Amino acid sequence: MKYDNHIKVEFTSKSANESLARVIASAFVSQLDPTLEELADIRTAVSEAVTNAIIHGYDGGKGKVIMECTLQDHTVEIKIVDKGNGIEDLNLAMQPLYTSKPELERSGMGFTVMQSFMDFLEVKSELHKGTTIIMRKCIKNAD
Amino acid sequence: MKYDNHIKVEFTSKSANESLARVIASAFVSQLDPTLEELADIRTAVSEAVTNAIIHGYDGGKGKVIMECTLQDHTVEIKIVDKGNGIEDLNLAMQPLYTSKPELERSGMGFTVMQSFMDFLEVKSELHKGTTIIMRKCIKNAD
Amino acid sequence: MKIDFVKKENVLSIKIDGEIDHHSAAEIRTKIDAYITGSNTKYIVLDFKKVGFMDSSGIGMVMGRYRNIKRVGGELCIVSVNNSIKRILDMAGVTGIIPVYKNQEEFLGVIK
Amino acid sequence: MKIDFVKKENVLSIKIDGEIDHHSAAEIRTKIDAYITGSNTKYIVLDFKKVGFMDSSGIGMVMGRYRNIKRVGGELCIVSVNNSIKRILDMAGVTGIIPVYKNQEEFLGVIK
Ligand SMILES: Nc1ncnc2c1ncn2[C@@H]1O[C@H](COP(=O)(O)OP(=O)(O)O)[C@@H](O)[C@H]1O
Ligand SMILES: Nc1ncnc2c1ncn2[C@@H]1O[C@H](COP(=O)(O)OP(=O)(O)O)[C@@H](O)[C@H]1O
Repeated sequence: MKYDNHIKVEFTSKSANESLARVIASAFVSQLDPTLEELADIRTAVSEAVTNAIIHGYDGGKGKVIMECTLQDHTVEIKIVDKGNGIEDLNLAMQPLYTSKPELERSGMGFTVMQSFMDFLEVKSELHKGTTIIMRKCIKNAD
Repeated sequence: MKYDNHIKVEFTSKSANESLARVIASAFVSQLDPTLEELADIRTAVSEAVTNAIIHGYDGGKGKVIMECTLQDHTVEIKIVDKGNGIEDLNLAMQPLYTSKPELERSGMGFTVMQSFMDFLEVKSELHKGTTIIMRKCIKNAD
Repeated sequence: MKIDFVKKENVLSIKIDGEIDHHSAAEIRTKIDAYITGSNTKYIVLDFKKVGFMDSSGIGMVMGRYRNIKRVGGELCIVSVNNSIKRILDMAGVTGIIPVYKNQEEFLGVIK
Repeated sequence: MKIDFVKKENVLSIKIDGEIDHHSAAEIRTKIDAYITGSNTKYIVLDFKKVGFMDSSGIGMVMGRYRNIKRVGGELCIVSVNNSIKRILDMAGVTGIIPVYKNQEEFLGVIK
């Protein structure tokens, strides 16, 4: 079945909304009848990206996080945007176990999780302007 | 507890998104620890307003529906907007059992349900411009 | 959304499992009408035991099936509705027209 | 999110019930650290049986508790993790450092 759908969500940067973002992405993707594992992968990747926007993008302070989900045929694309701090050195940031906030008990595994749970990951970032994460995953079940 | 939160959702006008809108409103309001009945009331009112945007606002065709949820203290405000047909005679439209689409087995009870399940309902509409529904409900549990 | 049809003689029990909104009502309507066409159904029992949610789109779906079966001299009733759905049916005056029974057994006792 | 503490002699079982993300990890960390401070806890068993979701925020929470108890000569292990959480722990190398047991019983058998 050809199936197109799109949702754009803008929410307050507060940690209680991490679970909200997971619920929304999960309900959106469910339309494609994913496996439980595919759904868990997507929920986890979304959680990583939204958490990063809140704690790194806005340092836990005020701001807006935007999540856009697009279904096209068998693929879901999820874009997560903040207009916060941005990332100075993307290569360093994306290294497994690198974190700029060890004092918050961050593990530095967020990008690694996104990368291995999704089929595609693109990170665009500009210092003091913000960060955009684009992830895609093909839902095999969908037909 | 003083608790402020806000989410704005924009989605494709298609009937599969009626349940998505309910899930989102419900997850958002859950942060206030509502009773099951309050939650059911809100889910139903959201379902009515979103369905109307899809079938009356856009006649089942293409368009964007916007849902905004705001929590402030103990009250949730939900705004549902379409940029579709608009309503010519609002008094008539809001009468119980009036429907302009009996051929689709509509019951004409949508506005009546919104009114009786929420504490506040405001409808703004302009012909050929679209319709905005604003509903509020006080969550008694919240503290 | 799932629908189970159980037919015994001229009594058709329809068990709806899922949420009834405008999206699913269309599917439910189509499936029920297709099942009944050409069958000897006289009594329709709409079983709401597994319906966790219904908005006003459900009213139209129920009343539409009621009108169709009445037209051919049949009857329709509703069983096992929860409180929040009952409220919507009451509000629209449906429960003044269509009989509501606690469950299948109560209904079968009545038609016997 | 709910946390249950069960202490038997110097073994503290911590049953987490809910989702572990950055939001809840903060609360879990605070509660665990408060419970342990001043107690004679030697072994910590983190029971993940009722954890349906965990993202990388959970790694930091687990490793933080591991480091604290090691510092005072204690031990920490994890029991009853599901596959998807196990994958995240593996990815970060946590399972190379912290022992993972199938369930409470298996762990108790080992320390006996
Ligand atoms: N949205 C963002 N805005 C600013 N910096 C970010 C953002 N996302 C990630 N970073 C930077 O990249 C680093 C690595 O991110 P990640 O792999 O998710 O690990 P962690 O969140 O555990 O620190 C972060 O510590 C932070 O410095
Ligand atoms: N968003 C909307 N855009 C255009 N017309 C609307 C909209 N919402 C409601 N209406 C009009 O108001 C009427 C009554 O709405 P409602 O009480 O929800 O009943 P129903 O949806 O069953 O027709 C509709 O039949 C329609 O003509």
